Amino acid sequence: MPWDRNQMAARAADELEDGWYVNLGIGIPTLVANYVGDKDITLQSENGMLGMGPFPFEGEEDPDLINAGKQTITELRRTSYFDSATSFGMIRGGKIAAAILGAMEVAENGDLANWMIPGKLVKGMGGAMDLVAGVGRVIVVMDHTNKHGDSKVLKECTLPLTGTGVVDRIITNLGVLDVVEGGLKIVELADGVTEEELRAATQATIV
Amino acid sequence: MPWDRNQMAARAADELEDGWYVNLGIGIPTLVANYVGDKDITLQSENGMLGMGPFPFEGEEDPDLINAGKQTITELRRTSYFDSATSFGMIRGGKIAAAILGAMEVAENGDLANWMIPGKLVKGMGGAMDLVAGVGRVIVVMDHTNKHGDSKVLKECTLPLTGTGVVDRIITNLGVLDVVEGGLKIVELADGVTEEELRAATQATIV
Amino acid sequence: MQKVYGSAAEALDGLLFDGMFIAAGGFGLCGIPELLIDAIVESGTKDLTIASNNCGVDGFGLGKLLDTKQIKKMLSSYVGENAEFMRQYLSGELELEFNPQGTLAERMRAGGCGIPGFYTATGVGTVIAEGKEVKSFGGKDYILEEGIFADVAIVKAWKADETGNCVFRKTARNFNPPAAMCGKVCVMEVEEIVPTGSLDPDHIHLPGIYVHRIIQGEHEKRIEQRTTRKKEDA
Amino acid sequence: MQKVYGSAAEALDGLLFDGMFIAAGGFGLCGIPELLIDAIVESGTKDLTIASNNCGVDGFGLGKLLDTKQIKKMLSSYVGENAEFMRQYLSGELELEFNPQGTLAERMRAGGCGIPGFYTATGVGTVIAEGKEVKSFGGKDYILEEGIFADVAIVKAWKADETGNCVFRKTARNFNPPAAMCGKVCVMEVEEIVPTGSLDPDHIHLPGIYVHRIIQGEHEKRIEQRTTRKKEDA
Repeated sequence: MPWDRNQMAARAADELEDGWYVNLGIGIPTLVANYVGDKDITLQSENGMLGMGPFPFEGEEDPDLINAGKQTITELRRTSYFDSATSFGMIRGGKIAAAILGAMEVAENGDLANWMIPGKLVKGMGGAMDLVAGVGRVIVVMDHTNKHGDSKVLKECTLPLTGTGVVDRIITNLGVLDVVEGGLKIVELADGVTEEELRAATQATIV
Repeated sequence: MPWDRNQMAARAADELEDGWYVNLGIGIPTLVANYVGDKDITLQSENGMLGMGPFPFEGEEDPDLINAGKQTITELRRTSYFDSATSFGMIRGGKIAAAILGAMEVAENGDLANWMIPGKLVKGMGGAMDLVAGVGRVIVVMDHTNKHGDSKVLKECTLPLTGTGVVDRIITNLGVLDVVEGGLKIVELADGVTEEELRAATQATIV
Repeated sequence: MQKVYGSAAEALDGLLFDGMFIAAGGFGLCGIPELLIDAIVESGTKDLTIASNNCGVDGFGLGKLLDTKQIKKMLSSYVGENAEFMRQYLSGELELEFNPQGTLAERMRAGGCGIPGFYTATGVGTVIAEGKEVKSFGGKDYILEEGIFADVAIVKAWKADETGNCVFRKTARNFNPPAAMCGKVCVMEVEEIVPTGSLDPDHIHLPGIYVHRIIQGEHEKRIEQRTTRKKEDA
Repeated sequence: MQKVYGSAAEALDGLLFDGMFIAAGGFGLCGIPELLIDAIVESGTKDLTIASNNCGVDGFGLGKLLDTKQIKKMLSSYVGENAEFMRQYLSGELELEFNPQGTLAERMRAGGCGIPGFYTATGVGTVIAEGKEVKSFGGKDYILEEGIFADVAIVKAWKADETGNCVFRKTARNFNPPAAMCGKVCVMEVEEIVPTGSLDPDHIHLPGIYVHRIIQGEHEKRIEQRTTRKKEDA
């Protein structure tokens, strides 16, 4: 049985190492925070905060304290605040060890598309282009196929790119793949998913 | 009688307007602070401070509080501290209304040399190149001639430049000159100095 | 040096003109210059180009200037919260220059710091790189992005003293300092003006040199996504 | 994430190698990493290239590394306080790359912010521009300066918490934040390590993400120019 959203998030949390500063994207990546366990992980919110805490208790929301998804959050003992130029300075400068992001499409060369569907969805890239260009390791977490059953793991992206050759690892409901020389390499299969199933759902070259 | 150091500093202080943020160089420019009177002038020290106060009382020196000349100073009620990148950001970004600087040579096109005598004095430019390139108005205060009696107000600088075409006004012991199209224009003569005396001491073209 | 003004309209007096370029602080609805936006709506100044990470929401923040069609062009990284934006953009009434969020912040800081251009890896190989100079450093490609120089910056801080030294609160800092830096004139609204000398000089986030006019006022501080947890979850 | 080390030597363990590039904080003798400099003297690591605004004075600060001839090259804006520096430089033993002070600070920040190059008007038409690319923006010439990427940054703050969040005091901040940013590894010495949570998150000057190793120790904090006024002058 393929992984559900929480299992994917838990699997992504395994990628994180003690002491890392990490940026989590919107959607499934946000759930990763629930699975870091005892590891000493500091979450960055790119609107200007390191040490992002959980949602506030009801009635304790602070309009001056939000995350990059504009949700009310809380601070921790280790928290620091800074402006947007400084925040993206640390992203661009490689100080963030990893970003875990959602995606619309990933290609076998590590290209990522996750910000635009021409003529349909024109919201903007936010900080995604800066993140994929700057952080140490880019991990994508997404469903392996779209709602029509088409593979999102492609030979080439068809949508406008967020970055070229930026993805290191892909975690989907079917398993874990690494971007390597010549294509993707299967690192792990989700519980009960066969290699054949994963290959059948993958348009990209698997090496 | 030509102006002395304090008269030059007082004349330079007349250049400053209420509300200005100003950077004063080492030497005679430092004395300008004594003559700003009631004007609301905020002094920048480019090592990371706005609102530079006077020297501390004896016994109250703080090693963490120095000016760009490495002298112990004090803070004021309006003082703010910041890092060197921010400090020169405001200099380069034109936020400092004026810098009053000493000079070895000034040329009629506004070129300034005040940091190096090849083979002899190799201390470095410090922040001088950033200041002349960035601030709103560059005012030079210096003796009109060197100790050998040679003019320091030249057709062309002979020493390595600090900046090209950067000087707006020159205040010397003999008077005040502006850099204008085609050369220098006499704005004012020091008390008792004749135009002939000033012209005789000036190698640059006076228009 | 009198920087304190009585109202947003007074603080903007003489600064506004049709076709001008404004840099605005704020992220989403957090730390936005609510009062100055209202005054610009009131002024009727039009054909504005605005650099701001977002464009408010329908009917609040910069969204108000969309409703009145005072905006000609936005430089933003994300405009997904705003149906009216989409409508005007898709109908060709509104121009949009997408800037990656970090590029936008750095372009503002660069403008304020007298840096006309800088190289970044952000956007290389994407639509963002189109028409931009590419240069290789250490075998890797970077694109040239230009500093932003705005006619006026409108920003919001928590507290300022009478000389304009100011402090921000939590994530409401965001784009406010870089936006403030890149304005030829910076107008700031705060929740409280405090006497000069009451802010610790080591705690000032934006020195007064960047701030030309200040007003104090009440802020709605609307929350965009109210997310909470229950006490028993803790 | 254990960042606190017992001594400067322990904090530098495994980081030093001959020919390495170090970025150092401080301005004059103010805010310099005294303890880490001493430990580098002790280590004997040689052929160092050091980016630092100054090079200490004879026998103190980075001047100690001149006395032991461990420095191969300096990137500085001002080295006028140091007779041994002049001697080694004029005799050809020491290389010197003059950087205008603001260019040096911005090059460090740029390196730390992943910006490999930026344009500045500083130095245009001077010896500093020699060999550098010139580009025109808005009809004015600017030169390309490159980001600094150091192997190790050695910096000094006033207080840090155990996660490396730190605060500086008065003008001792100076080059320390940009130097810290541009190091692949940043080692920081402080006067006091405080428990995490005791620094206000809004007052932190340099977030812990930039700081990898921390030591606490006693600082001499020598004053270079002791200038005072008499009480009766006031």
